[in-house]
Amino acid sequence: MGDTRTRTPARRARTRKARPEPETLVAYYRQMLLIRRFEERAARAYTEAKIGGYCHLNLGEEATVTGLMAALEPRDYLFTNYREHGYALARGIDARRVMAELYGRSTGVSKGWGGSMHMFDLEARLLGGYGIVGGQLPLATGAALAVSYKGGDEVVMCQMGDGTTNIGAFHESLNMAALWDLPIVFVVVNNGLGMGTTVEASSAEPELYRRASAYRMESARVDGTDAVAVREAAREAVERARSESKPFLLETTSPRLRGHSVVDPARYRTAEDKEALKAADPLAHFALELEEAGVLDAETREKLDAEVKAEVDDAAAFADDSPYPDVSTLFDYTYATPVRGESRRLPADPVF
Amino acid sequence: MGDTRTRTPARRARTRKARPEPETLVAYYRQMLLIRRFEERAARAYTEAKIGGYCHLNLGEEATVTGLMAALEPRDYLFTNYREHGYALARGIDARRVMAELYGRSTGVSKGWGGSMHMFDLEARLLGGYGIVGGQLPLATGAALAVSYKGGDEVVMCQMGDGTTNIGAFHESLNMAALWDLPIVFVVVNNGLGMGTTVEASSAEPELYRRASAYRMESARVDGTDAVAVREAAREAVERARSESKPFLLETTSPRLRGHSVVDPARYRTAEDKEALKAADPLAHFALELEEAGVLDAETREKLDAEVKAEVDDAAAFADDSPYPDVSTLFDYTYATPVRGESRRLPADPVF
Amino acid sequence: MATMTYRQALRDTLRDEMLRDENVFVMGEEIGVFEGSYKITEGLLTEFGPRRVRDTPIAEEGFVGAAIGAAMLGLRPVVEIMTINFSLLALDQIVNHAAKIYGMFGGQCNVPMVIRTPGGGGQQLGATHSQNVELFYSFIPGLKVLAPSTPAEASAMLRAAIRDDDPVLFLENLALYNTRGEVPDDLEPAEIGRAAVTRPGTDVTIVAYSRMAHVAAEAAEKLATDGISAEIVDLRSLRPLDRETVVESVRRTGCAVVAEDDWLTYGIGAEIAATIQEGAFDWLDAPVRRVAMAEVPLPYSKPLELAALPSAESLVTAVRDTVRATGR
Amino acid sequence: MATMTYRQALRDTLRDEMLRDENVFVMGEEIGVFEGSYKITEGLLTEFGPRRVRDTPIAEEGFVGAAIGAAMLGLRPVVEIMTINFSLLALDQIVNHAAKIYGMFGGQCNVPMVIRTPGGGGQQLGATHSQNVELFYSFIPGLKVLAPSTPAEASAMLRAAIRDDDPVLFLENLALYNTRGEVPDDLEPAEIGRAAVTRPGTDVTIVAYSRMAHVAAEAAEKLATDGISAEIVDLRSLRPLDRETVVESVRRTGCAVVAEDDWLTYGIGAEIAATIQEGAFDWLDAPVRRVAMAEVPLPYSKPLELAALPSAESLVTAVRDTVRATGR
Ligand SMILES: Cc1ncc(C[n+]2csc(CCOP(=O)(O)OP(=O)(O)O)c2C)c(N)n1
Ligand SMILES: Cc1ncc(C[n+]2csc(CCOP(=O)(O)OP(=O)(O)O)c2C)c(N)n1
Ligand SMILES: [Mg+2]
Ligand SMILES: [Mg+2]
Repeated sequence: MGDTRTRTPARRARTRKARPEPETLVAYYRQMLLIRRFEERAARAYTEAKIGGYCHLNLGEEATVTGLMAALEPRDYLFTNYREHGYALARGIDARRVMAELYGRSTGVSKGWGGSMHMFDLEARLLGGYGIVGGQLPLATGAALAVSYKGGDEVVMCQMGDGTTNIGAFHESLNMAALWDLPIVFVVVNNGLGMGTTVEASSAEPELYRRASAYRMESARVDGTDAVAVREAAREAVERARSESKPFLLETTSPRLRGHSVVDPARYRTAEDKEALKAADPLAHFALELEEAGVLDAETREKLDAEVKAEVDDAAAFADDSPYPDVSTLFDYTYATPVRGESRRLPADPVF
Repeated sequence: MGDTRTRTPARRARTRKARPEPETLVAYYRQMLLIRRFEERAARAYTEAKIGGYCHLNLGEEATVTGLMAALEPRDYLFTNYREHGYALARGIDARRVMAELYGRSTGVSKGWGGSMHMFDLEARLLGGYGIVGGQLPLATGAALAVSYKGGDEVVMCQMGDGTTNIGAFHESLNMAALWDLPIVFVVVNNGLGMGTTVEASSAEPELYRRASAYRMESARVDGTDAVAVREAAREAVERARSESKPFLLETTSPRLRGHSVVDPARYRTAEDKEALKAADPLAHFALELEEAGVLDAETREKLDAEVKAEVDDAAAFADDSPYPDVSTLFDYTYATPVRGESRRLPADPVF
Repeated sequence: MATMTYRQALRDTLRDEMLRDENVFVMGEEIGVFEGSYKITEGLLTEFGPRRVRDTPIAEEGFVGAAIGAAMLGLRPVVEIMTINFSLLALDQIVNHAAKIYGMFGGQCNVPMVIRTPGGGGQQLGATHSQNVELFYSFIPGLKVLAPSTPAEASAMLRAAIRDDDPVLFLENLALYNTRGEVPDDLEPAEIGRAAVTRPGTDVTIVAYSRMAHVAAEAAEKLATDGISAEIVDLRSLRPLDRETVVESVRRTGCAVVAEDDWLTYGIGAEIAATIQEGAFDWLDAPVRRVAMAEVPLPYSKPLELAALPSAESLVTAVRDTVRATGR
Repeated sequence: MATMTYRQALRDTLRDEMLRDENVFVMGEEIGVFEGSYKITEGLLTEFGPRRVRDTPIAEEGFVGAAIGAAMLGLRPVVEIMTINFSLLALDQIVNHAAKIYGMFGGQCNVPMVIRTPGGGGQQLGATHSQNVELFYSFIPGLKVLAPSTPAEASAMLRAAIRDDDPVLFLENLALYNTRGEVPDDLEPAEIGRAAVTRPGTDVTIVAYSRMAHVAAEAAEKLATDGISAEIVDLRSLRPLDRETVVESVRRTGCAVVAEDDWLTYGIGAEIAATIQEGAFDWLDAPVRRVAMAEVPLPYSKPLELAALPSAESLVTAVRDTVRATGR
């Protein structure tokens, strides 16, 4: 398995040495904090019935999201699953538009049509959150095929969860990407669980990054609670994809701090499990680390807290004040080229 | 990749030493010959329009079929794809019933309902030829699950082609089999081609047996033109599945002597390709080998030729003389438990 | 006789059948440790252990196919697909394998299995998670498709499905899980393929199934206050389809409206309307109308979702129009 | 104007469109080196090279999904699925992705792609390889489904499909590939969503599409010798469905028979019958009949297969019965 590498502790130490500027670290911290507060706010809004449907949060994955997004150029494309609020924020989409989408408003990033699981923004090149497990993989592979077809130098990043590595689309997509030398980085965000099923109970090879070997694809695993380590690993994969047009499989490991979605009380977790999770909080760790390194003092931290809180409050207020899509728009997005005979009938309407 | 082994030449030499009794070798030769002549006869019958639909032959795979079937106990289960005439014969099903199926007669192994691609026999525990590429893999995995559920000691063998390793069902099935420790041997009959697409053009890891590593499954590759080597490799995998309830992925390599199916002239093959194929004929090789080893003399060979020819002629005559299923049986096999309201309507019949 | 939810009726029946027959087992995503996405299998892992309550990887095609293979060897798997939307990933195994094996091999091997799965929009789950695609299974010879609307029916029909020797798609509905009803203690398995007149009436027939049977009941109440007496036929089985019960009702009432939760064009209601016009042609006083979902990918936003889904109000409107059109 | 086969019309049109627009490319199993299982892509690899004629692994879900992704970035992939039976493996990508992306994301990204695939029984391919499941796609808002029956239509409609900005399922048929017809030289892209009266008549309307349009023509000839004048409506587009043309025809003739190659219950014909009874209720003199495949997994054996499939004879019988039932 010469093709596959792991990030050993030694390697990680090296990454540490190449630590970025203080401002960058603080910016990462701020982004992680924004994701954290945004998600907490979303959870609250859900219990207030401002948000409906399923709502999956990035709590615990803030470092991963921040590190991955730091590795992308603005021109690169991103495909994610339904757990994508943080990615939307980190990709630079205004928190207002992200929150408004959760509230189902016309000012939302998908105009209220998508909701929590389906954020899309052409400008940010976020090409969609997708709710069908694995559904985004063939799409992302095809986007990379289009880049390669056109001779562009964009890279496609395709995010997924650990449980997603067991579905057929994973296999078919990685095979095509490797076979056709496509500029794509597959990222498995391993939070240890599908919904309540562990990686060990669902993947016969639980070291998920090793599955790349079935396609002669390079791969690596990185600590997903370390934003800088994630950024470094992802950057390497992305730049290699860009310069050599070769796919890569990157696995990040991080805890899922809450249930699978907002409504899951995670009863399958023991009290100890839950206790351990608190200790594993990557945001708290990062704060401490930055404090110890003298990069972040209490004052700045409070300032950031206040800023982020205001940003999230503002987003929620914006969402709340925004209009719902007008019912008259119901038939606007079935077809891009409308055609004769197209049905624009409400339930009580006759066919003729 | 410590889990995965190859049959190196050294290994093969060792197998040679454990060569079976002369009678066994002659029996293998006879079986390979039967498959060869049967398939040639089927091809002829196809051009005579006695056989319809698609018709895929085992020409070139006779040693593989014979070796694999020699490794199974009568109580073991076999799932195959649509290229299964030889398996049916080697599993002990009367050539008459196999040919009658091709002719679409009620005396056929599937009563004429299945045709070339869909042979099934409960007694021989041939649990079906399947026409959807990869479709048999989940089924075979489930059969192995049933064996394990019941605590039985049968093994399931699941045959497939090289191109089949790229479809999602391959991934999902191997993962479940390994995760649940099921007694199943997956066999990839690598004839180098899907229809006209090479293994290299369709599989990013063209050493197909290596794909087992994505499931921590053991695997091996064996020369599919050597019946005894195939038998030895398969037996090891089967007995391990039986005693330890662990799955295995076995790859066999052999040439496809003709087109993908009877109607494919294989224009994508060069003249040299075709010349090389003649030289690679495993049946001719085996005959020569046995002759050189003093196991098979010209007289026996002629006798076997005559026997087999008679058997195949008899099968064709039997098929030809057999009745077609009666049209009145058309609705007999839609449901095992017939129910009220079931539709037994011919095309011209009104609903009421 | 006990009053319980649709969810509880399903759970109790699964448990009963597992106790009754060692060959019955359940499998699917998150049905064990997680106790089911909608908690239908709550407590079963604890009671029966992992051999008979099998959590699967996220691999719909694989685990549905594995259930088919296990059924070929005589087991009676009850598979849960988390929602019917995800069943599309297993469609090949269901349509090309489960439904074909008995016929394709000349009746040598049957496939006694059940696929339980909920449909249903109205939960703001968006375009890919709100579909009603029971049509895909109802269309296929070799499958049976059941769609109970009450706890008692759910229990009797699940029992029948598990004991049946053919593959059965058992349609549940997200909006029904918490509905309550009486379930007799010694419930016999239902006869598969029988619709029921669940409310007698004289002026118009409303044909419905699953969640829409409740919407129809609500509409019928409202119509009664207007002096319109609606008869409700609950299909209960989409395949086989009990055409006789539908047609007999329409022969009595003279007109009909189909209430369905899927899209109108080519939806389940198309067959019902086609059946009625063929079987009750001389009795029909007005065209058969269909009340169905607006033909769009269902949006997330609540007002749009509400506008797109059929409701008691839209059904009442269509029924009134239909009765008016008879000229009676 | 040239006379050519349906196959040739498709091939020439693909070639033309590839020459016209650099963003058009073809992909699928065995379409390059093997030149297509049914040789529709013959010669294209040699002319355009592997970038624009891409052989894929056997991975329907994967390569169809990849085409969708490529279309999202503005390419115009034309995907071949070897037969419609195998499309079931890609159904999730087609229904949950291609058909949803435009709506689910609020109209931000369209999916300009074509999926070409043949249906058709009658080739003794057995239960899993002989299905007509265009219903699955016709049911889905967001998709367009075309089903041309002649070389000229095939050409004009494929051209339109490739230039259209939405995902199009383009239904071909094994039995049509060798049929011949005239194809005008400068054929304009067809207007999507228009049915055609392909034979005028006065006594009865036969509604058909794809292969059955030919069966209908054959039946109409026979009926003419009996003095029955049948009008044929060739649907050509299953979604959007041109209800007006169908209904107008029936309003003229007073009765109708649907000729379809799929199974009857819940089949395409159900919608046609439902549409007719709703749109031409006062004009109908007899129930709309449907001639369709017997509802079984199609057996391999020739006599059984022949009995199960609709033919000109069965259509003639049903039409005669229908005309008789009008009492005219
Ligand atoms: C095809 C499909 N099957 C099942 C589901 C239901 N489901 C939603 S999320 C999920 C678990 C996914 O786990 P993982 O890939 O690890 O991602 P995570 O949620 O942990 O980020 C499941 C089973 C689905 N959405 N799609
Ligand atoms: C799902 C599916 N896709 C495509 C086909 C058409 N098809 C039949 S055989 C075949 C090639 C299979 O190649 P391989 O697995 O190597 O088996 P071989 O025929 O060489 O024995 C293809 C593409 C099919 N039957 N099923
Ligand atoms: Mg996870
Ligand atoms: Mg092959």
